[in-house]
Amino acid sequence: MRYSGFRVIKEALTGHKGWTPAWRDASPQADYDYVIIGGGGHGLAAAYYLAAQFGGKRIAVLEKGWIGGGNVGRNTTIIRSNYMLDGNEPFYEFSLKLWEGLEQELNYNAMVSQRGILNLVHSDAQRDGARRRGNAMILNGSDAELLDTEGVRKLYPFLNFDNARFPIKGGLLHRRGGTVRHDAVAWGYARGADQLGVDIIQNCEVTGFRIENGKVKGVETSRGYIGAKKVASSVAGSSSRVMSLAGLRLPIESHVLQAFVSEGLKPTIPGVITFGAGHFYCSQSDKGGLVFGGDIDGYNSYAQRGNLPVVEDVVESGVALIPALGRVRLLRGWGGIMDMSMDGTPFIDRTPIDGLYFNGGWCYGGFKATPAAGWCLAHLLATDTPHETATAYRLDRFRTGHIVDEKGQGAQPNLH
Amino acid sequence: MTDLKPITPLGAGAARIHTIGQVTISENPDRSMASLTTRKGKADAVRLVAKTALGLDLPGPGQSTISGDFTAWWTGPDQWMIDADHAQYELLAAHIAQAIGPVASVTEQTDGWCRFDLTGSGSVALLERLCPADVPTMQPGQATRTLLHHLGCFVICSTAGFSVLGPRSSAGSLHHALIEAAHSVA
Amino acid sequence: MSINRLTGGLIDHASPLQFTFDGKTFEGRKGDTLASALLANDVRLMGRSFKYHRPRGVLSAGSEEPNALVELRSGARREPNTRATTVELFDGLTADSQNRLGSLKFDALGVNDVFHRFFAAGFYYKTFMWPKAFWEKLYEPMIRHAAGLGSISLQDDPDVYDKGFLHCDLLVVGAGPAGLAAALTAGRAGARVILAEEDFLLGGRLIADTGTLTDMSGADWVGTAQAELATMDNVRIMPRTTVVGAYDHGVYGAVERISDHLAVPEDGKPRQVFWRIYSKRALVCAGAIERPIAFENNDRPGVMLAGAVRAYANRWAATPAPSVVVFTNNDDGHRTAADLVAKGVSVPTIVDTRDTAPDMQGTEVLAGAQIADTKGRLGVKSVTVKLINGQTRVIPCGAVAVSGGWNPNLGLTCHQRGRPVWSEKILSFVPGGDLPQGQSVAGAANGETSTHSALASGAQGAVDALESIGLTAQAGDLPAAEDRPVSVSPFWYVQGAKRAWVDFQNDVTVKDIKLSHQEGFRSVEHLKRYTTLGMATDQGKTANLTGLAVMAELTGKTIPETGTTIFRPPYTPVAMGALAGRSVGKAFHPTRLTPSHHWAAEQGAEFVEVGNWLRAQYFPRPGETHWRQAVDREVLATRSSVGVCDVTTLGKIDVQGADAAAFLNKIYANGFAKLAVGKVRYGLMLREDGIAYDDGTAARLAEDHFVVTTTTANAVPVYRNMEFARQCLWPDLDVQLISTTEAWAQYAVAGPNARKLLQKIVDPEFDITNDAFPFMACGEITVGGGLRARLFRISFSGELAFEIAVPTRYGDALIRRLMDEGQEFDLTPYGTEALGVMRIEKGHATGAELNGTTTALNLGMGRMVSKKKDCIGNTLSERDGLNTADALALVGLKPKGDGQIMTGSHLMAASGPVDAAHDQGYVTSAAYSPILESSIGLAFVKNGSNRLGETMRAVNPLEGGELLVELVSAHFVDPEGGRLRD
Amino acid sequence: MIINHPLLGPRDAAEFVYLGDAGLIDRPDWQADDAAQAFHDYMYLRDNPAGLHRELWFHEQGDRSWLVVTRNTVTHEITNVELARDVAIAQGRGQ
Repeated sequence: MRYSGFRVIKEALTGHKGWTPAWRDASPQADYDYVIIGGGGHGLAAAYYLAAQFGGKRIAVLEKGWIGGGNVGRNTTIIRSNYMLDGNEPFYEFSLKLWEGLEQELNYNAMVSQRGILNLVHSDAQRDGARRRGNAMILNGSDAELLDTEGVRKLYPFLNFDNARFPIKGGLLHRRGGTVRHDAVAWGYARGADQLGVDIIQNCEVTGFRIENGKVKGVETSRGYIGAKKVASSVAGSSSRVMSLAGLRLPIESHVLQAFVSEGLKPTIPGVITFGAGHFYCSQSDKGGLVFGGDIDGYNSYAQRGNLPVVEDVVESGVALIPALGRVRLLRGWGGIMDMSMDGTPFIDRTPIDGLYFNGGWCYGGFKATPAAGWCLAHLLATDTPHETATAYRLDRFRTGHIVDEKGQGAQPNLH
Repeated sequence: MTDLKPITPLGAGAARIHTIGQVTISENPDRSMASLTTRKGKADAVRLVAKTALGLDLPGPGQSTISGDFTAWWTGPDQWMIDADHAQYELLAAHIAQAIGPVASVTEQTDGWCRFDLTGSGSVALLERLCPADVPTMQPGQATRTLLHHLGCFVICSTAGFSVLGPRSSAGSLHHALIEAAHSVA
Repeated sequence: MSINRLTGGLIDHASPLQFTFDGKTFEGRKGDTLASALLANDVRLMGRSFKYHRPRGVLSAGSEEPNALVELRSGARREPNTRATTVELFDGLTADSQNRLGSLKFDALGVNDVFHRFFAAGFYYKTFMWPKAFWEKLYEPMIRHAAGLGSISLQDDPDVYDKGFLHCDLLVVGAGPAGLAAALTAGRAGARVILAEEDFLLGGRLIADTGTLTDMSGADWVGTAQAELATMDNVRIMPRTTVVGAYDHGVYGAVERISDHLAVPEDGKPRQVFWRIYSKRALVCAGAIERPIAFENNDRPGVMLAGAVRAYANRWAATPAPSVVVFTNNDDGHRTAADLVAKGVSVPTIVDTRDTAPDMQGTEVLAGAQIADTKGRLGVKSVTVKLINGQTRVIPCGAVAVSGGWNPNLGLTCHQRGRPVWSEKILSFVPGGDLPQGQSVAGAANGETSTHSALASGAQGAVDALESIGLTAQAGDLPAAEDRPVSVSPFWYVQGAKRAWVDFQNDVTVKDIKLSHQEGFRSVEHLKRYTTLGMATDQGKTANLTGLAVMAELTGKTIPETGTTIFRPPYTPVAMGALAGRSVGKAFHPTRLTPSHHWAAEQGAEFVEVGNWLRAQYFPRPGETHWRQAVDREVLATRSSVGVCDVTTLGKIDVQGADAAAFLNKIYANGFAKLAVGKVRYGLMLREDGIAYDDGTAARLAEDHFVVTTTTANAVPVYRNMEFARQCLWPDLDVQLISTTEAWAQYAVAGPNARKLLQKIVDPEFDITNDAFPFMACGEITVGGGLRARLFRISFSGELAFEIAVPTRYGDALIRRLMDEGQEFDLTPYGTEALGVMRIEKGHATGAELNGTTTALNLGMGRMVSKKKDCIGNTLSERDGLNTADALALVGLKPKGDGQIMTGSHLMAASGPVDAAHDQGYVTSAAYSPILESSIGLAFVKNGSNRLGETMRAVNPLEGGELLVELVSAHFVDPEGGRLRD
Repeated sequence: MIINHPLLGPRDAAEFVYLGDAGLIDRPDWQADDAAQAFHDYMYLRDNPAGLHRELWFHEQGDRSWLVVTRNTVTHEITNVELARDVAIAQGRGQ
């Protein structure tokens, strides 16, 4: 079924009787060409592009719960292409370009909204860093502007300019960055993939891999064995757990990242702001809630919930940056589990097991990567070669020393 | 004797004292401090010589003791802070090192810290607004290190009241936090 | 006063309070909430709904309120989305309705309701896509302006907030019958108890209902219990305190509203305190929340929860209308009817969905009946009842009291993702077995619906909780109280309704849930997200279960098979100010001041934040109009005579022990074992992954005593990592560490006259001539007549230089003495800017170069990494990828001709494309060198050390610049190092 | 979270800094033939279980002890806390 304004009007006038499920609730078949483990944004996008761009057939997405229930459904909805390193920026720029055409591609309004992202700087050293990054962005075909204090004030006059512990000295503005209605991304890709024949199988947990002579044959699941020529794991947060079923150890730790939303407010914050002197980033959803987050809790966790010190740390930064927030109420917090990699950079790569592929290690930047990660994983699955924008995302880079460490924190996952 | 004039952690010639509601906050620049850490395998020797040479019973975790001119509190495994009157023991670290000998490492800490003494019935309520330590149950002779307005501080309970020791460079911020909390509970 | 003000209750009829709502002045009573006062004044219409802008009135009498949200107070203190049901009335209170275009009665956005059928669940995912550009330009701005609830002032919040920390054996959450019984039991046993109550009065249902406890009214019994608790030093009673979150290991977050019942906080007092409560055990006695029944137009002002109507009548002496119809599926609805009648409120009819509804003396009970519709644009005027025989009857009334049964208040029990379990007895979820560690539940929160069972379970809950931590308590005698059984039938919504609201605040109707099911969004999570059910500011406290019941019916499953209702912290929304506490504004982080700060401020220095430190950036002199003038002067003065700079911020770690040298040999990449006593050495630390980490010096004061310096930024982590190495990696070494960063004031004295100046203040018995105290010497000396000091002959500027340290309290006096004694040399204080210029002139790396991605090889220090010993980072630094032929190398840059090198520029070949594919490196640091009279820079360039002399372009497309530069040695000034050895 | 410090009793985890897998105590021998591989595994392939995890915490705002905490990463329940130095010595470090 094609969605359109006309269709909405027609259904409204006829009692909404014509709407059909956005995707089939498929049951597993005996075997597939491709099995993608994980019905999150990345897995669904990979299935969609595999079918839409690479002619893939007989594709299944296996989800242990309900699709979109992982990190695509619990994040701060930000999209951006403002990375600095060669290994990263082309990939994220590719992703941003895919976002820019997503609704038309999927016939689903995911509310991609390029409201602009402003990274504030509070020192000369930060401005120098912003300049290096901004230049890298432009050299990679993205957009960036360096604002001075007055430029920031024009956009956000209510920031703390007069009584700040760390004065705002400017900011790096990335106008094409913005936000997306996160759940709709999963649903849009699911609907798109379903229409191309992909089986989306919910409540189907992978419990093991069948591997013979170093080659994957299929997966054991809570709904029985499913054979597959190629299997990809795309289960950020649970990567170590799932890949350990295949006997693999990963350079990843699982950490909890909390995010928060305020009560609904009339339009207050037009774009996305990130504080440079504390852990706080914030935007406002179309519904009116301020959506914000900060740093990960910092300890290994699979618990999807965090603790007070980080809640307070994030809010302290928020009120320090925007003193008017003192009277705004925090409505709800939640936690998602992040694949924190050892250099803060993801993996889209083959594994030592033939036919088994891995997409993970997205730290807390996986949402914005969704379209490109899906595309690049599809590319890898279809061609067995990495997509040109994802060549740095190799699993063996720590062995070879080709590290991609955007923050310069080294092998300390909770600092990335 | 040097003619260079010291200043207090809050940056003045004389210590500052405020009484707000039921609590008095006094800057106390009149203490010398030195850390005492046992050399590897010398814990027993250090305890013995501390007792014989200084009269000090080195306390266990969470505790402080007073013996004669010295107060000692536990700061870590095999490590204590010793404190004494500054006028009498300006060279406290040298004094301790001399007395203890090569079984311990002694380091001058006098000016690493600022110290605020809290007296009055409002002290507990004040500290409840600032630090996660279980202050209401602290008894004289207990000492702990904890977080206080983002600063790692010692909180020491004595018969006179409480003392809060924080990093000297942040004396102004720590003092400000204490004053504000005092107003809150006044 | 209006006909809606009754007699009695717990308000003070003799204390009138004036307040305004939407500009109109009303009178309430002390003890009122804003909601009760408005009802007493015959105001039912209090707000507009989120999506359809339907007129809405108050639904509840507590924090579960979805409808009556107002903007409280005005100006910078305006608080949007404030529940009128929880606002304690004070004299002069002002409140305004919100989310309306025009007046509350004539909201222009009410047009949304006319077109409601176009706004079904998820409609926005299916449209607004054409033309593409219109989403951001037209559709989305339109949606955003219509959405949202209240608005904030965007002015700085004028109030302050505190945080606090409390410890207890038993935290009792809620002071209703269960909570009070628990607190009494635990308090009498001598346990440390915190009794937290959200309301400003203790008692919960005991002060909202009319039942007695033995021979006392509920309120009187609460009074005696409270009085007894108040005598116990071991019990802390905290009214106006909402426990909002259950965190790991018995930690709870709670908000105490210190000043919200006042017009403005008292001087110096916080508005609220956010308490972190450390509990050994917690007993949740948070009561239950009544659930509505969904029926056609059930959202009109005047349609309320029955228990709330009862509470308004009994406690607040207010009724929403003189005539109230009761609609119920359980016996509790009949209690409301009885209480209303007793208060003189007319109850024309009880509509009971059960065929076997009990009778009530003097009041008509329509058994097996349902409410089919309501009428009244801005408030209920009548209900249409569908009788058991299928006929309908219209009954005029001003309010409907609805009871669909009671849901245990699960909030805190599932904050750690515990799943509640279904109870057939009360037709609701009750707390499950996987409660947060140390938590138990009692009273209505645990499904104990009678007063007797609440009291008993509270007391027993306290006994059990204390027993588990080794304390003994006795449940004691409990007052006699009602112990009625539950009688409730599963009735969730009236069939056939066109628009029956489930989630009032987010405007989710039964039909929306059906549409969600039809489109495949059937899991609870999908249902929530697709319809927004339960996503409003009340987290669906009154909505979630009904939503599940509707979905269960559609899927043919039971409710527990369909899903559960879980809640996330906070239990009720929390002002961000409270979570921030005092860590805002200038106090966001502590400020660290250097020993010379006060002196520097007197000199008019400009300061700059370096981490938490404030450092003097430069010292402008009269007549200097640009910072560069000051910096150039400071550099030239230092290089030509002598300058002084406060370098106290560098980390200083005291390292002692017989194995101190062996330990440093492992910490640093270069060798330290053979450093002589009285000598200093530059040291480079690597991370274990082989990347350069930090640099500094280590001075050997004695065979077993070193002082290690770190960079300002890394002082804390380096000390931490050294402790890791000491405790975890090499526990056999005899080495002790302690920070002395703050204990010593340290100044760099640099320039050709540095020695001459120091000789004036160093006590004469210490020889600091070049022979006695050569480059890289160190020693303990005295200055100013016997003051202990440390002297290090090290140089960051490249000049003849010393660093001198004295106990911090003397730092102020030392800088003043130096300035006095330095007059003859025109001693010039310099700040971080001049320091930066001079280090770039010398090619010294700082954080800009040791940026966490560069190796010793990149920095030109590859040969310092000793291959003959084990040290942190040695092995992994040898990986191929870190040692490629075109690895980045640190070089100097000079512009070809005039021009300013900009840090952050990227380096491209002198000609050819400018893009990422041709990127050859980047500029890490740049400055104007007054000595060279040129802009200079440092950069990492691929294979740079073999390309000196090459011309490249430093491109800065961000700011539109491009500059031809020559790659040169990074050592611009005195490359042979003659000056520092003078 | 509350960490029950073996010397100081229950302390708020906010006083601590987290490092990670306690396997970081087992620093390989730099002179072994497989040192490159061993250091790679040591540094990058850490335990990341959904369940019991032995991990290093540093009591930065306390007594500056490194601790080995055994914690369930699914429930956050802490079942054992040891001084890391004792663990290191027991594992034979520094022999």
